[in-house]
Amino acid sequence: MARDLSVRIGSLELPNPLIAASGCFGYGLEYDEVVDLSALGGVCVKGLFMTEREGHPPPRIVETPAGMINAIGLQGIGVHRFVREKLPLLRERGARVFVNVCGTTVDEYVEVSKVLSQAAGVSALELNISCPNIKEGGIQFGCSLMGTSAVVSAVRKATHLPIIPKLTPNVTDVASFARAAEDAGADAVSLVNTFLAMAIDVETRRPTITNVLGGLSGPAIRPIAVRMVWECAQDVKIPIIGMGGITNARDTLEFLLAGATAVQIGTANFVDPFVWSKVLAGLEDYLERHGIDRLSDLIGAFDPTPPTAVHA
Amino acid sequence: MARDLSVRIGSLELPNPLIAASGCFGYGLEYDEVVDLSALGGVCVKGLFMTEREGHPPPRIVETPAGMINAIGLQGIGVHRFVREKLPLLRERGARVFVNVCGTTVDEYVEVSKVLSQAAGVSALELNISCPNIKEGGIQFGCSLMGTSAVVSAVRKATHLPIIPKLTPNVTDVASFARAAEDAGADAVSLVNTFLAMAIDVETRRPTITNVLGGLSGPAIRPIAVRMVWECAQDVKIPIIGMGGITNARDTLEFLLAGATAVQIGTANFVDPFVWSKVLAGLEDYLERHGIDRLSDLIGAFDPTPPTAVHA
Amino acid sequence: MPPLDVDATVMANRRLSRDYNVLTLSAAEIGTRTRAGQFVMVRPTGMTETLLRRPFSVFEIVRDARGAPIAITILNKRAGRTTNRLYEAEPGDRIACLGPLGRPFTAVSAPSEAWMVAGGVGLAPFATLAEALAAAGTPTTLFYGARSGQELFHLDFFDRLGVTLVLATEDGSRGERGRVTQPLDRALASRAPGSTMIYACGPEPMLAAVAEVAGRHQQPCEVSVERTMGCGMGGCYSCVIRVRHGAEAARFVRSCISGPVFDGAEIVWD
Amino acid sequence: MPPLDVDATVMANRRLSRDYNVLTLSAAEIGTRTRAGQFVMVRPTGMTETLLRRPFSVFEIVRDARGAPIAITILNKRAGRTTNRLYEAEPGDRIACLGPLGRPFTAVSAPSEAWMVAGGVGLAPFATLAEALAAAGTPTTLFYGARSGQELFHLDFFDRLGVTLVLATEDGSRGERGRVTQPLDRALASRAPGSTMIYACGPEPMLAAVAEVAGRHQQPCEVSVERTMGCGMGGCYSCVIRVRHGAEAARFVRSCISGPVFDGAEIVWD
Ligand SMILES: Cc1cc2nc3c(=O)[nH]c(=O)nc-3n(C[C@H](O)[C@H](O)[C@H](O)COP(=O)(O)OP(=O)(O)OC[C@H]3O[C@@H](n4cnc5c(N)ncnc54)[C@H](O)[C@@H]3O)c2cc1C
Ligand SMILES: Cc1cc2nc3c(=O)[nH]c(=O)nc-3n(C[C@H](O)[C@H](O)[C@H](O)COP(=O)(O)OP(=O)(O)OC[C@H]3O[C@@H](n4cnc5c(N)ncnc54)[C@H](O)[C@@H]3O)c2cc1C
Ligand SMILES: Cc1cc2nc3c(=O)[nH]c(=O)nc-3n(C[C@H](O)[C@H](O)[C@H](O)COP(=O)(O)O)c2cc1C
Ligand SMILES: Cc1cc2nc3c(=O)[nH]c(=O)nc-3n(C[C@H](O)[C@H](O)[C@H](O)COP(=O)(O)O)c2cc1C
Ligand code: FES
Ligand code: FES
Repeated sequence: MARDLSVRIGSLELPNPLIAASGCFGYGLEYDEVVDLSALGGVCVKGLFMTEREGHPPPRIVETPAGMINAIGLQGIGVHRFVREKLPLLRERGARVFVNVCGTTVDEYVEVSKVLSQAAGVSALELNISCPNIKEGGIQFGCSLMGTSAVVSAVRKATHLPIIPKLTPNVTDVASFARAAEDAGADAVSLVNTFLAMAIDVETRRPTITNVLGGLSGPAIRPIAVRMVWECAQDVKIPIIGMGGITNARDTLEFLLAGATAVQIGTANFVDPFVWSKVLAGLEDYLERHGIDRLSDLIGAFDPTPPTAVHA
Repeated sequence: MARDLSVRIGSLELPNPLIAASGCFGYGLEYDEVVDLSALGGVCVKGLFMTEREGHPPPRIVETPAGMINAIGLQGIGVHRFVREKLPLLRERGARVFVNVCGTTVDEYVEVSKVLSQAAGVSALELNISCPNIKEGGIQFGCSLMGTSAVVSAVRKATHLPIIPKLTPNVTDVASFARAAEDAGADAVSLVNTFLAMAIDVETRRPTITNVLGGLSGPAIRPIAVRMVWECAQDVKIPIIGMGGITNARDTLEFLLAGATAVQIGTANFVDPFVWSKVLAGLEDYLERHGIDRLSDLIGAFDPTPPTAVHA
Repeated sequence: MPPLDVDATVMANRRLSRDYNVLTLSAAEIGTRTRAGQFVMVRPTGMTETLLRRPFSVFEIVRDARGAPIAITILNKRAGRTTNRLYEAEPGDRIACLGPLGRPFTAVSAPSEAWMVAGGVGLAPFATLAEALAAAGTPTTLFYGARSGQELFHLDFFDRLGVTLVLATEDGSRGERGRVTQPLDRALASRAPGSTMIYACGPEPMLAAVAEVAGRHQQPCEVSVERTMGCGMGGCYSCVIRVRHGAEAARFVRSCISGPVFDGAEIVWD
Repeated sequence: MPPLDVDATVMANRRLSRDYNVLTLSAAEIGTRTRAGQFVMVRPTGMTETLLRRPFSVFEIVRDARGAPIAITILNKRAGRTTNRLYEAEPGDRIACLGPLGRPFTAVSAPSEAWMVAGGVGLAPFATLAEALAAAGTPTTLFYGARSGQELFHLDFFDRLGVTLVLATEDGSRGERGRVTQPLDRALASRAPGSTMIYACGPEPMLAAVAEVAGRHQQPCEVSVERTMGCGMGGCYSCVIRVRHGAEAARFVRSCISGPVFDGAEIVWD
């Protein structure tokens, strides 16, 4: 029996809660041959500024226990080329396109958002105020409540599209940022972006990646990300898109139970680009085993009653 | 040829930089049969309040990818019983004893510190202002610059012993806390304590540990911890004791290169209580291979010059 | 004697059912030191899916013709990541094995009788205990309960040692249908108070029931508990259980060093 | 054709030296699709010490009597965690294998000659390329450099295909002492511009040198580069290399999808 996996983020209805995480799925078309893009809840494309960006010199990634550090530096083709070259193809394929919007100033976020609002085929704007890998913009907004409000309210005035600020985990109280975003008119929040991190090559005593610092993603961070989603879920009413180290249906459910309405998968897609259908099958199976008809019934269904110490 | 592994934390000379992390080595005596306590740089015992504490009901730990979450809740015998029952035995064994000092109020930190200052055989006080697992005290001081200053300066007035506030990683700017500690008279800082985290049993939809939230430790967090140590090392002059996911000599060197003068090992001791001699041998071997006489020459010796993208 | 960390080789893996297997590990030195009721902390070498070791009772001490230990076995039941891996282990695989750890059972001798009560994989500590009791000439009975007759293992072994067997299965496929505490309770009715040492290992609800039955019949009772353990050596405080000594207030004690064997009367069950 | 993810079984592991081995993987379908120069992203199943897959050239396509692919091999050189594991792999082990990926070499045919230049494990893509060239009847030479004669592998294979071999070793134990670019440079002196397609794979300094030599002699040149890859499919932007197309500004392109094979003249070397 088919179960209902659909979820709703404001006015957006997604067939299932799985969204490709920004920066982990190129512009989506790279995966055209192996993934039916229309079968995903959504595709969030790589962060875009107004103009092209070259990013950091390689090496840009290094593996760490159950995770990886990246400092890509937001290499990208800029919003205009995206709209011209990629968006029509994504539309053709029936993808629900989330665009990760970047800026070095509030104005740039607004400008990029305007361009995207005038283009056909964009489902939502994810405001990247949390990239740890660039000197200006990004995380500098995401680490200040005023910066967060400023970006969100400015973009709010400039677009009719759903806006989803993406929060950084590198703060003391992430829920306060979710509240600031909600108050400033966000339709949802997504979290977490990567954790600022570093790995040294002890043999050379030099960095492992050119930028020295980068962002940690992957299963290693999942327990912190789940905690943050749970904290935000208790504080805001708008939907939450959770992410950080999701590799399978179990992990997806952990985020949904903690209060996420949808999730993004990033690093795990590198390991297995066929992860999407496996997770969907796992979610179906869970609903089946537990006799639940609608996946959305599980959103926030975590019950904090302690487990027993006793193993049966 | 024997290499010099000794390091100096203020007035304290340690034969090597390896200190058993608080809460991961009981009161030290539990390991008496398998580890020569005098051969460690130091032994940091489980956090102590003025009085006994029962801690949280089990289950108290759960494993996560390359890490574990714990919410022990600072079960402990209180400072008086410690001084009476444990300290004399630790002294006999020649251990350099670091005591992890806890409090629910500034006064309690001062009281515990006073008791320990009057006892013989304590090398240093590590002020636990960063435990994520108790409702009052601990992290509430560690997450506010004023709280950090208040605890450190009050204890400073009450003791001649070296004081080492232990910083939480659950903040936006850890270096500002290191500075606050330095300004308030700390002799060193130690970091990181655990990351606030959570894991849900999706089959029962209930927590995996009774306290719901706990602290994440182990290799998973190492890249974030190394980054934080590096940030602090650039901002303060006092020595730094680094920790978070250290399992071997390579990991230890990563922290030293980033600017730590000594390190603590916690979770890895659970996996292998014989880890200490293995790490020491690994450090000797590294010095040998690199023709370096003194380990302390490597402290802060990280060179941020980018690596090449090219593999030879 | 201090525990050892042995990088043991899997010498044999005997699968008993779809869930249970017996692994023979080349950890002779640990075997030499082990007393009945003690455990080892185990981690398949190179297995990095999990970080921490897992506790297992020493099941058998395998000896050569002259009685010198040459290996130990563990009785493994699949429950999750490590136990699945141990089920699938092949001869030649390496398994890090730290032990022996913990407080053993207190063996009694005649005129006292020894009654062992095992539920499922709780059989594990009783092979070595039965040998110790047999060596001391103590009359011994094993009350052994499982889900079904197919999950009652190693009966020959106990038989050969002269242990009286009382069986119970949940599905009634062998022995009495239901809980093993039922025949235990009935049998105790005819025993003089203080005449019978009861040893129990199995799920905690069973242990609580056994402790209650023993108390009601005024028999001494030792139970071996299974709490989640992070280190097995007293380092982490993860494995606590609430215990009350005499008139003292109940408090959490570390079951890895104060146990896993406790006086059943002292445990405050959840 | 789209890449496949095959849960391949290790059919054989032939260790060639202390560092090199050839693994035969039951990934026939990938073999069918592979063109010379393409790669697979590989991860030993159940290996959780590392998270990401690692890129390997398809070395050989193993065929049955009727020429149908039945397996692929990879030529593996120990460099770290995954490559050590692949060195130690045993028949029966499972290895997830995603591919074929990337842009292949452009095969030329007579009157053009094909000169392949391999440094060390850079030999890997040239077995399949040599077969394709032999099938097209293209006169082919392999310039092959390694640390020592013991690390020159698979010479018979190329010999049988009629490939001319020019060898160089750093220690002079076989062929010319020194870099393989020396004989290459000398040999090109006698070739008409545009007459010789040069293919190179090996360490980047070697590739840069080959591209320079080729440019100087006005010969076309394709190089296969090895950048750290996170995904192999264009998803992560980790694998970039700076490339200049004609008059355009140089920019970072993803070597997994725009490469790994590039026009040597277009690469801006670090
Ligand atoms: C002193 C002692 C002796 C033991 N002796 C044996 C023995 O001889 N044979 C044997 O098969 N098992 C024994 N156990 C239980 C065994 O340790 C667990 O089954 C094992 O830790 C589960 O690990 P895992 O990686 O397979 O499961 P995980 O993947 O870690 O967890 C899977 C499930 O198992 C549960 N679990 C976690 N810890 C335990 C635990 N301590 N007991 C039961 N379930 C647990 C988890 O809650 C989870 O639901 C003993 C436990 C203790 C404390
Ligand atoms: C397109 C392509 C094809 C390749 N084909 C082959 C092949 O056929 N046979 C073969 O043996 N190797 C090949 N390589 C190199 C191989 O991918 C690396 O050796 C491997 O990724 C190292 O992984 P590891 O886990 O063993 O090392 P790690 O433990 O990850 O790292 C160990 C060391 O290897 C270095 N390293 C990391 N990535 C690479 C890399 N891409 N190349 C070289 N060194 C690296 C690290 O910097 C580190 O110093 C190829 C690489 C690419 C990009
Ligand atoms: C290589 C890489 C590139 C990324 N690029 C972006 C980006 O452009 N914009 C963004 O908001 N997040 C970016 N991220 C963060 C991811 O979208 C995601 O928040 C994070 O990786 C955590 O999820 P994961 O653990 O599933 O990967 C990137 C992550 C990785 C690993
Ligand atoms: C079970 C457990 C108990 C801990 N108890 C304490 C404690 O009492 N006081 C304290 O300051 N830190 C405590 N910590 C934190 C460790 O001292 C250390 O900061 C942290 O675990 C990171 O190091 P690691 O990754 O090497 O374990 C505890 C950690 C664990 C895992
Ligand atoms: S298991 Fe660590 S204290 Fe008992
Ligand atoms: S390896 Fe991910 S984009 Fe090339």
